[in-house]
This record gives sequence, C-alpha cells and structure tokens, in this order.
Amino acid sequence: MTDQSRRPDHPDHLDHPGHLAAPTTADPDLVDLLTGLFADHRASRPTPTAVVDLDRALWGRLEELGLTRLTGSEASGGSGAGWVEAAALLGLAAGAAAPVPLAEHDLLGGWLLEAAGLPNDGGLRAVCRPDPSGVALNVTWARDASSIVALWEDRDEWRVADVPVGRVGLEERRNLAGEPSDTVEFDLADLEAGVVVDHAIGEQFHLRGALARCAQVVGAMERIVEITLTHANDRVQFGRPIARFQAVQHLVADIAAETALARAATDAAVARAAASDWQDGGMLFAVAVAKSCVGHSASVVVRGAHQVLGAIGTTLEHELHTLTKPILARRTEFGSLHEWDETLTALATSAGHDRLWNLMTTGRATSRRRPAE
Amino acid sequence: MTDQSRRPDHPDHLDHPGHLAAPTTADPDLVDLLTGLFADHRASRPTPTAVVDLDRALWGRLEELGLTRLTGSEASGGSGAGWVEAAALLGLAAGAAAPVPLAEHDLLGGWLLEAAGLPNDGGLRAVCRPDPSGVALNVTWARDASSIVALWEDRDEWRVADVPVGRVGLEERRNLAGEPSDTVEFDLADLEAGVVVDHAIGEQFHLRGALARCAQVVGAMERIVEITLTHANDRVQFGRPIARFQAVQHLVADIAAETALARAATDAAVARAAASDWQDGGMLFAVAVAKSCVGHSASVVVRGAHQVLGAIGTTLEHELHTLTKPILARRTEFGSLHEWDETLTALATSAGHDRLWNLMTTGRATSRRRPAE
Amino acid sequence: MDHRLVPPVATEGPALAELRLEVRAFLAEQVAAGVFVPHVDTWLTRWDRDFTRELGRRGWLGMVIPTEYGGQGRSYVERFVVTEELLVVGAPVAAHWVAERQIGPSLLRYGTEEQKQAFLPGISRGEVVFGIGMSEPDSGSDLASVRTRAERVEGGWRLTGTKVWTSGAHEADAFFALARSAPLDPAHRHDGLSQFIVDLRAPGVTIRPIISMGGDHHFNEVHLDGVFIPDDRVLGELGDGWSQVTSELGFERSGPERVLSTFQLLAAAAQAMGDARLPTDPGLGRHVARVAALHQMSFAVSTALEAHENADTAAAVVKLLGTTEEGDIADYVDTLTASGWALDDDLSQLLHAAILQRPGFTLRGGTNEVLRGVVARGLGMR
Amino acid sequence: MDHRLVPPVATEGPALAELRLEVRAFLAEQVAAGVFVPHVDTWLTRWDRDFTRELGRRGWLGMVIPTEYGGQGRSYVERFVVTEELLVVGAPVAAHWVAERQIGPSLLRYGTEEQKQAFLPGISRGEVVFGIGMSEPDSGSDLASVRTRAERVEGGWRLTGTKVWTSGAHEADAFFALARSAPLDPAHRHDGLSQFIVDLRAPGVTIRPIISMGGDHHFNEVHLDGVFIPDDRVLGELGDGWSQVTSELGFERSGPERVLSTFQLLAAAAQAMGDARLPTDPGLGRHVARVAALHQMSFAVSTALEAHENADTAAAVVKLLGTTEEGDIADYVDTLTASGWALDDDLSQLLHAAILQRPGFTLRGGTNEVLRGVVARGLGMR
Repeated sequence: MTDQSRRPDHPDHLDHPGHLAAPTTADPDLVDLLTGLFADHRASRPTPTAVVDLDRALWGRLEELGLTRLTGSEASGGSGAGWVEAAALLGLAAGAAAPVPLAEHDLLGGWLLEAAGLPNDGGLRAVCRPDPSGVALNVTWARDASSIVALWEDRDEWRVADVPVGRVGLEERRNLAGEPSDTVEFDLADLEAGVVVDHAIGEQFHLRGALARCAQVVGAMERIVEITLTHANDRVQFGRPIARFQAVQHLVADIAAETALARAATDAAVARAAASDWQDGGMLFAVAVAKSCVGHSASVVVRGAHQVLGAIGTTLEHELHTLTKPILARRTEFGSLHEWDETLTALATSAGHDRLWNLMTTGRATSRRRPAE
Repeated sequence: MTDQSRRPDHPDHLDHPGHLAAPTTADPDLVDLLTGLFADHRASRPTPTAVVDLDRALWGRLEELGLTRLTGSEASGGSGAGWVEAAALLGLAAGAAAPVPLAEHDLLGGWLLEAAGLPNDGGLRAVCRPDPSGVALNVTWARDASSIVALWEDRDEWRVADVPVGRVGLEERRNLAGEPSDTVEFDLADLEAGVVVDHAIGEQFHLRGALARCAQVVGAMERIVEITLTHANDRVQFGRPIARFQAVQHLVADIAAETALARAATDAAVARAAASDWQDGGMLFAVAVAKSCVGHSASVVVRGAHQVLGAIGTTLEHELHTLTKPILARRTEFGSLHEWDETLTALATSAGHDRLWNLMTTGRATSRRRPAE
Repeated sequence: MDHRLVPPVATEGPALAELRLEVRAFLAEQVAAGVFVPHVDTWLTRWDRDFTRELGRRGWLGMVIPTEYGGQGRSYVERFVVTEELLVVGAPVAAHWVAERQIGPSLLRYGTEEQKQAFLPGISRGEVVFGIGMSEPDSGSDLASVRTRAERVEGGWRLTGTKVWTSGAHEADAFFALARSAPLDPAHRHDGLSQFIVDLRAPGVTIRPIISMGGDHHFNEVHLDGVFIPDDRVLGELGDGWSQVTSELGFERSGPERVLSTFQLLAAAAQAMGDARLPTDPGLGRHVARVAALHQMSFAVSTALEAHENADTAAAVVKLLGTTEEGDIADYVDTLTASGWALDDDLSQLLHAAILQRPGFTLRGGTNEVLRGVVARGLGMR
Repeated sequence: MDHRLVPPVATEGPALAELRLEVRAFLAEQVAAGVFVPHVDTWLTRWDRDFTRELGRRGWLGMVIPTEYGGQGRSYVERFVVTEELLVVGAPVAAHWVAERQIGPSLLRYGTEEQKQAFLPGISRGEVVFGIGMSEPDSGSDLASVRTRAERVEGGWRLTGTKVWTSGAHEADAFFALARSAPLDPAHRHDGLSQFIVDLRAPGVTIRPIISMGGDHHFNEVHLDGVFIPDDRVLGELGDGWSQVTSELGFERSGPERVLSTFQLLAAAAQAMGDARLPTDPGLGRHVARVAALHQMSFAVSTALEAHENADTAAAVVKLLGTTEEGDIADYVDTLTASGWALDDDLSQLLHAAILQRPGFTLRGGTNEVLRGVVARGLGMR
C-alpha cells in the first residue's frame, strides 16, 4: 500500500496528461480546515512566553478531528492520509507555533509502532533513538507523553519498544525554543524486550524525522514572510513605510525567495516519499537536498526577518521569535546541516561527472537505463 | 639586520609614545612618487587586451628609479627598502594593472638569490618551486626572464639555483588574467647544482609569495573602489545617477568595507614581517589571516563591482577586468583559499579555547609569558 | 500561503522521464563522437548551426510551436526537459536559443498569420536564426529610455538608432528591435514603443563586435541607419511594445539556463573531488542541493506557463536565485583551487570560462537589483 | 588611496602588550576563582557591580578621564586593550559599559565643570551607573523623530515622554535623555533637540522591563511624566542635542564590543573542533581570520580617536563588518551542531545565548542599513 493510493484525486491542470505524476499538494478542503484551525489558535493563544509547554486543549481538538494520527492506517485508528497531507499539517501548525507533538506522535512514533506491529492506544507518544546504554538526549515532549517509542540498535538488530513514561528516568530540559527536550534513560530490559524490525527502518527513521523537520521549518518561514511584509508596510520611519526603502524591499525579497526555495526542496521530497511510500531509491538524496536547502535558507530568513522587524522583533511579546527559535532548534535535529551537506558531497562525488545530473533528477547516482552504446 | 632598521622615521601621531611599535605606512614621498608613476602608466597605456605581455618600457623606467630591486640589499645593488615599501609598490602597481614582475623579480627571486649567497646581475628573474622531476607549473613571466630562480626540495634539503632561461624547457601558457604563466622544465643537473639553503627558506618562500599576492590584490581592490564610485556617480538610469539608489549604495559600501578589511589584514602582516624581518613566530598566522581575508573579500569585491558596472564592465575595452581577473588569478597562487582556511583552523584548534585570543593578538598559540598561578 | 511566490512543485511522469533519457542518450553519443566538447554557458557562447539543425531534425526545436507552423505541438514541460538535458551536458545551443525561447512564443502571441508562416517553420527546423535588440548604450536596466526611433515612411518605417548586447547578431538572420514610434511623453514613458522585425542583412544595418573581457566575440552593437521596415514587419500592435516585451518575462527568466550555465563545472568539480584532485568539502553538497531545488522550482514554473498562469514573479525568483547560484558555483570552485601544483586542464578551462562569464549571469535579462524589485512588487511592497 | 575608509593599521608597542598580559592574568584568576563564568555578549547581559568596582580599583575604568576628575588620564589605545581583554574572556562588564564608552567622553566634551566633578569620579570608580535614553517607540533608526518634550519651567525643564531599549535602566542611577526642547520644524528636523541628565530615581520616572525573546530582562521602557530637570543638568548647548549625540558615534561604533560579543563561542568551538566534538571545517579558520582582521581595524580606529581624527566613517565600517561577523559566528557554529547525540553543555549554552542575542547585534547602535548609508556618504555617494 503506497501513500499515493490513499490520496484524493486532483484535477490535473496540464493539457498533456501523463507528463506529470502524482499531484504534490494537499486536498484544498483539508488545507482550508487546517488554515482556519491554526488561525483560531493564533488569534486566541496567550502572549508568548520563554518556555513553551504542550497545549493540551489544542491537542484535544486535533485529536477530535483525527489530525493527531493523520497518517496512521485506518485499521489502527489513524486517518489513513499520506505525507503530502501530513506535511501540510506540520507546516501550518509550525506557522502558528502550535506546541503540539504532531511529528513525534504520528509520523515517527505511530509509524514505528505500526512497522513493529505494536498496538497504539492513541496516547501521546514521544520518540527517540537511545544509545547503547539506553540514554536518549533531546527527546522533545518526552515529559508530556504517556509512553515513549524507542528505536534501539542492539548488536546489529533494530528493535522498537513502546515504554510507558513511568518506567523511564527523565531529566527535564528545554531546547533553544523553550520546548521540552528531555533526557530519557531507559531500563535496558525494556529495550531488549522490543520487537525486532527491518534494518531499513533505522535509516528511514532518520530520513522521516529530517523531512518532518523541514516541513515544520518551511511552514514557520512562510508565516515569517507574512509578518515581515505586514511590518514593512506598517512601520513608518523617515516619514514613510519602510517597505518603500529599497534595502528593505531587497531583504524581504530575499526572505521570500529563500522560503520559496526551501518549500520547493521540501515538497519535492515529500512528493517522492508519498508516491513511493518511502521506497524510492532516491529518498536519501531528496531528503538531503531538502534538509540542506531548508537549513541554509533558515540562516537568511531568520536573520533578514529580525533585521526588518528591528528591536521590536526581539521582545518576548512579539510573535517573531516563536517562529525563529523553533526554526533554529529544528535545524539541528536529525543531523546537523554540516552532516547533510557532507552526505550530499559523498553522493555527488560518487556519482561523478557523468552521473551527477542523473542524481539530481532521480536521486540515484546510477541510471536505471543505460543509454545505448 | 631587520627591515625595521632600514625604514625612515615617521612622526608618531600618538600622544603616548611607546604604545605603538614601528610605523606601518610607507614614506609619503615614496608613495607620492609611485602614485604619480602609475597614474602616468594608466593614462598612457593602450586599450586593454585579452592577453597581457610584459611592459618592458615600464620595467625600464622602474629599473632606473631603483624600484625593481626595492628590497634588495644595497650591497647587492638593491635599494635596501623593506616590506612596507615593497607592499606599497606592489599595491599601486596592481592598481594600475601594470604588467611587471615586481614580486617575482625582487621579493621572491632577488631574496632567494641573496639568501643563497648567489650573485644577482639585475636581469629579470622569474621564480618557482619545481617538483621532484624538475617541472614547475604556472611560472608567471617565465618566458620574459633572463633566468629563473628555482627553489627545489631534494631529499630533505632545499636548494636554490639560478638557471638561465635558455637552459630550461618552456611551454607557453597563460593564466586567467592572460598573463604569461608558463610550464618550465629544468634539467635536474641544474637544480642539483643549486646552493643548499636553510629549511626555513622553504616555508618563508610560501609565506612571502602569499603576502606579496595579498598586497597586489588589495591594491587592485582599492582601484576598483574608485572605478565603482566614479561609475555610480556618473551613470544615469531611471532619471538619476545610480549612486542615488540604496541598492547601489549598499553594494559600493560593501565593496569598500571588504577592501578596507583586506587592507587591514594585509598591512598587519606586512608590518609584522617588516618589524621582524620575517623572524616573528607569528608570521604564519599573520599571512594566513591576510590570505584568507583577502581571498574572501575578493569574492565580494569582484562580484559587487561587476554588478555595479553592469554589462559595460564586462567588455574588453573596460578597465575593470584588468583588475578583477588578476585578483582571481592571484587568489589561487601560493595556496588555495581553502588551504589557508584549513591552516587557520589547525592553528585555532591547536590553540584551543584558552589560547585562541593569544593566537589572534600575537600570532602564536602559546603565550610568551604565562600568567602567574 | 498567501505569499507563495512559486507554483507548487510537480513530479515528472514516465513520459517526461523517457524523453529525458532519449535526449540524454543522443547527447552522450554526440560527446563520445566528438561533435562537441561540453562547456559552460553554452547558450551564449557555443554556436553550431549544424548541431542546431540536427536538433530540429529530431523534433527538439519549435516544440511549443503548433504543427501547422512547422513546430512539434508539444508542451512547455516537454520543452523544459529537453532544454535541461541540452544545458547540463554543455551542448552548443546558442544558435537557436533566442528564437526558441523568446521569438517563437512572441510570434505565436503577437505575430500576423503571414509572419508566423514566414518565420516559425524555419525556426523549428533550426534554420532561421534570430537575435534580440532591446538594450541601448544609455538604457541598461531602464528599458523605457530607449532612443532608437521609428519614423513613418511610405509603406513602412525607418529605424535609426543603436542596439547593444545583441548576442550572435553577426551570425543571425534577423532580430526584434524595440523602438520609439511616437515621441517620448515623460508622464507615460512606457507609451509609444513598438517592436519591429528587422532583417539583419538589410541596407543600413551595421554590426560591430563587442569583445568580452575574455577576448571572445558573442555580443554586438547593431547600428540602424534609417533601415526600412515594411508595415508587415511590425510585430503586434503599434505602441504596445512595452507590454509586449514585458509580458514575455516569465518565459525569458524562469528557464533552466538561469540555473545551469555552470553545471559542467559543478559536475567536473564533483569528479575532481571524488578523485582527490580537489579537497573534499561540504560546500559541494550545499551547491548540489541548491541546484537540485532550483531544478524543481524551474520545472514548477514551466508547469504554470503550460497552464497559462502568470509566472512573472515566480520567474523573477528563479532567475534571482538561479543566476546567483550558477555564479556562486564558479566562485566556490575557485576557492578550492590552487594554481602551480597540478594541471587539470579540463577543470581549469571550465573554471576560467565560468569566471569570465559569471558577471553577466546576474545582469543579463534583468539585474538582480531589478528582480528583487519585481519580487517585492509581487509581494505587494511597491 | 583617496578612498581609504579606515586609518592605517598600527602595531602595539611593548607597553600595551604588557598591559594586555596584566589584565589577562587578572581575568584568568577571576575565572579560576569562580568570580564569573565566561559568557557571550556580556557588555549587555552580564551585570556585576562588585566586579565593576574591582576594575575601578585596579585603574581599568575611567582610563581616558583626566586625573583631576578622578580618572586615569591614560590613552584611548590603552583603554582599547583593556576593553578587548575584558570582552574576549566574557567578563561581566554591563554595569559600567555605557558610562565608560559614551557618558564619560560626552561629559568631558560637553559637560560643565560642575557636572564633570559631580559624575566623572564616580564613573571612574565604577560606582555611578549610567544608561542612555535615545530611542522611542516610534523612532527606531529615525532619531530626529523623538517625541519626548522638554518644557521650560522655573529653574529648569520638565520632561515628558517614553524612552525604550534603555539597557540596565532598572539598575542604573541616571541616564542621558534626548528630548525636543523646541517645536519640530519639518524643514530642520534636527534642530530643537537637547540632552538632559536625568536622575532615574527622580519623581515622575517609571521604569518597566522589556523582556527579551530569551526571557531575560536587560532592556527597559522609561516613562518620564513631567520629570523636573534643573538647569544645571542640561548637557551642553540647548538645541545642540542632535550634533552632540551624533558626534560621539566614532566612540560608540568602533569599539571591540562590535566584533567580540561572541568570542567565547568562537573559542569554545575551536576547542570542540580540536577535541572532535565538532567536525573539522575550514569555516572556523575563515572566522578566525575575520575576527583577527577586525581586531586590527578596530585598533586602528582607536589610534585615530587618540589622535582626535574624525573616525565616523571608519567606525561605521568596523561596526558593519564586526556585528555581521560576530553574528555569523553564531550561525556558523549552529550549522555544525547536531542535537540529540551528545550533550556539550558549555558549548550549547554559549551557542543558544549567542543565537538569542544575535538579532540585536546588527540593530543596536545603528542598523546595518543605516551604516551602509553612512559609509556611502563617507565615499561621497549621497
């Protein structure tokens, strides 16, 4: 079963059917629902704080709408949607700085449980990859979970265990964004009791996590473009809106352009994931491209937005930091930007001169069909 | 004998003598002479061409003025000046795109001959470091030299040989700037007959070459600032000089600021070299800082200048490329920018947290005097 | 989501993937046979009329021109795929570039039936070669300030003025010239401009080379000294020249040539890094990622053009990011390069050519400064 | 050479080198004794009146204040050296920063003899703590638009208005306030502004915290509700406020705090890279080089200040490049960092603090956009 099979049909706007494969945008009705939902959240939430805690009311509302387990199979109580829809949800939630563990609970934790054939009671899940000693660092939302899904590499085997939070040691910490990002210590017996899963699950976990982070970061960037534009048009300096200054126009144009690039890279990877249910051999390249572009664009967007907003944008009460801090926090998760660039370098050098373009178009360094010689 | 001892005294503009060490700027009379000389050259030279050949008339004039052997000892027929004066000469010559081998002939070739105790008849010298098989690549001005000074590493010994150009194999090539940049093949016997010199000469050669290139690049950048400003003030678009557009102002401000940074880094290294006759233990760091800053600034300056000048600046008849092409050609000589950044990384990591600042202020990773404990 | 500047990405279906491989296989054969040597910026610098005609024979020119005018009647996305394959391999495509990208679509949109019949079949066969005459010595980014004037005469117009930066004019058959057909009204600077189809062999046309900083001849100054243009060689509506030239910017600016001019250098650098002729550095990966993402963006714009959506702002984004990136690749490889220690002629020839061509990337077809203004306007800032 | 923006570099003589080592040894002892924990951006965020007083006792405050006013009567270059050493070690220097950098020099230049005697000795001992009140809610980069008004009353003035971004006002004794003492003349917006020395404990002063995005309290909003200022607390000439505040920009902008705010992070990253806790990467060397060159530039500007040369443009160059660089260091280290696999608390605390402080670097004391304009003007472009 591929994600593709679950997606509703969209009108193909091309005159030449067959040129384009599966659509890459989520169902407009779903997008409208989500947009309204998170606009409500943005309008009703309290003033920003330096520490960010789980919004249980919002989580409850998402649960009622079937959005907390959007990609879970219907058999296991999920909504059976695919990555295209999940990316839209993650992006819009991140644009509203909604403090809810959608990626952890559904795309990672729920997926691992399903992959391992473990039951899912719908209780809030955090997720992590503990080290050989059973310790996992920076486990987002761990303290709020009912249980923690651990992916653990044990003597060449990968195991998945669903461990109730009461059975783990938990040191409360927070990340740059002020979100719970705890240190979790497992009892090794709980991990050893986990279900053995295919080796591919281990690599896919890292890719899924990285791409989920991209979808969140791009969603936050898109909201930043809106905030920046509004401010530039409203703020008057030297007798006119700062949007009239060429320097400000250029800062905003660069923010918007980088956001568009990050969006393109992310959507391309999401489309590939959805079309192949992550089985496409080009997933590593596609996710690496997204993580690299999103990460480098984040530097431009975060810096430029703060520059346009000025000092007001650095205050706790302003919305801007509720977006920029999570962007930078997520950028360092599931591999540093430097690591992903190294991955791409390795892929490109192994493709070499003659296969670099094939790598770019298919994600694979070797062509499926060799040209006739 | 240090360079310092040869330099004329300058008025110290500080109220507190002893705070500043040796002056770092060349004698104003010399600077005036050079400025006038190269202004004449710029005014009288022909339209730029894609290939650049030695200007023998200019070389003759420089020779008459004692400028071709500015830093040679007076005993050997030189002018006995130091690196501060030499850097001023290199910079102003580069700002006029003067096709003369000042760095090769005097600062490198002449110095090597003197270090080896070899005679110098004043004939034009090129200089290179042939590989073990006796081949040297990208030897600038080789075809124009009367003889080529080779620094050759032979079984753990360094030798200097002064080989008449008639005795070498020479394949004519040109660098990015269109300058002669030939492949030279020596008879191994000629190299083996060279004079053995101290090991330190080998490392110093690389540093001297790199710093000479910095002085040239910065001189060219300073001329680019002038050209860019003139163009911005003169060129009218949309009914006003483009200097009135904030985007153009910012491009020019960035060009000028990066040029100033490159100048500061270069002058600091030159001052350290002059004050210690290259014996200061911080020379490697100082030259690396200059080469790194100059190299990265070159990216901003070259790009920005072409952007301000527009299409007209890309034509053969325009002065701009006579500066930008040599800047990029010199940037790759005596070590790539990447290598110099790696050198700095190695110095910084070996200094570590506690000694990084000492490295920055003294060029040495260990302090001369440990604080009392 | 209101401020999404670029259409959603699209995924190539199997038909496009097949087309890619077909073109790629042909080009690999051509390289192997020595028909051309891969190079950078070939859509400006590599001119080969035989190769262009061969592409026409294979149906890879005039792809979006309807069959009744000798074209292939295929889609913009198919043309996009063929174009990318030609660019990445560094094929000599300059001879047909302007006609294929701008002249064909303009003729289809604004030309008379007679003009279409006269030019489109030849363009589709790669036999009729066109240039573009917009810029003038005193009008760089400020196109409305063109001074070439068109004076009404019996049966047509006489054009007098000077056009610059006309690539390939010395090899081309004709060009489109923008000229002032009514006096300048300072309050409405964009009025009174018209487009004319000018035979470059006509009396009164003088073509002088503009030599580039590397010593090459790609550009020309075209002097028009009372050149007669018959009425049937006016393009579109008289006085509508401004809206005609600006309406095609989506086509001119979003193409893969705004991203891929230095792809051969990037590929050579990947090879050299793998062979340890360049130091291994994550910067390569960063550039590979950006080019891959720009390929997605540029393709997305082509789907919008296919759907007849306005893509001017999206095209400005692609050109702004793409031309910056293709130039940054040249600068990046240069920072890895040390002269004097190893000769790597292929890489250094590509690098030097890329460095020499680079300044033009972010100038031609709208400077980066102009494009940022277009994006800002698209965002509602002006 | 006509367009050299920055004075020639200078080389430290032995006396300065000795001073450096003396300060450095003291600071190393303080760190070893746990008196302070090295941090980033400490000239804004680390407030320690005891430490400040200790610096005063050692003669490292009021260095350029003449001895007759309780200062040290030393040189700007000596002060520069002490300042650098304090910054690079990440010492808690916020309590005396504003007084030492701006208030002292301004009082020396514009203050009455009585004002100098009243404030300078306390500043030099580190006992009198000052803030600055320039910005207002509606005047960011556009300082001439300040609305705080000074009304003439018997024996002095009454100030009414709101100042924002006053760092440390909640801990400070007094601040300089820029206010409009004559009605705005739109044709001469810079006229009619005056500077007042305001006791922050005076009736009518209300101080409210502005909490930063990291949750810290460094900045304040200072409300002045008819605060009485006696005539002898007007600073300099009435109506000359604009020229007074702008004339000190060379002092405010060229200091090493515009380069070194994140030095502790750079040093920690060098250590981590050496220990293989971060990947080895040439970007570190690039940043080291830039900081080293900026140290040279900043020192060069201090020699010009010492020689009473105008250094406004040079200072703008240092601040433009320096604040960009100190922020880029934060971003650079962040790109090397992966969360979730190793805890490195020292490095990550410095990194997070640097990320949270970074947006202010290129805003406070003149935005980069304003500074580029200053540089352009210095080049004769406006």
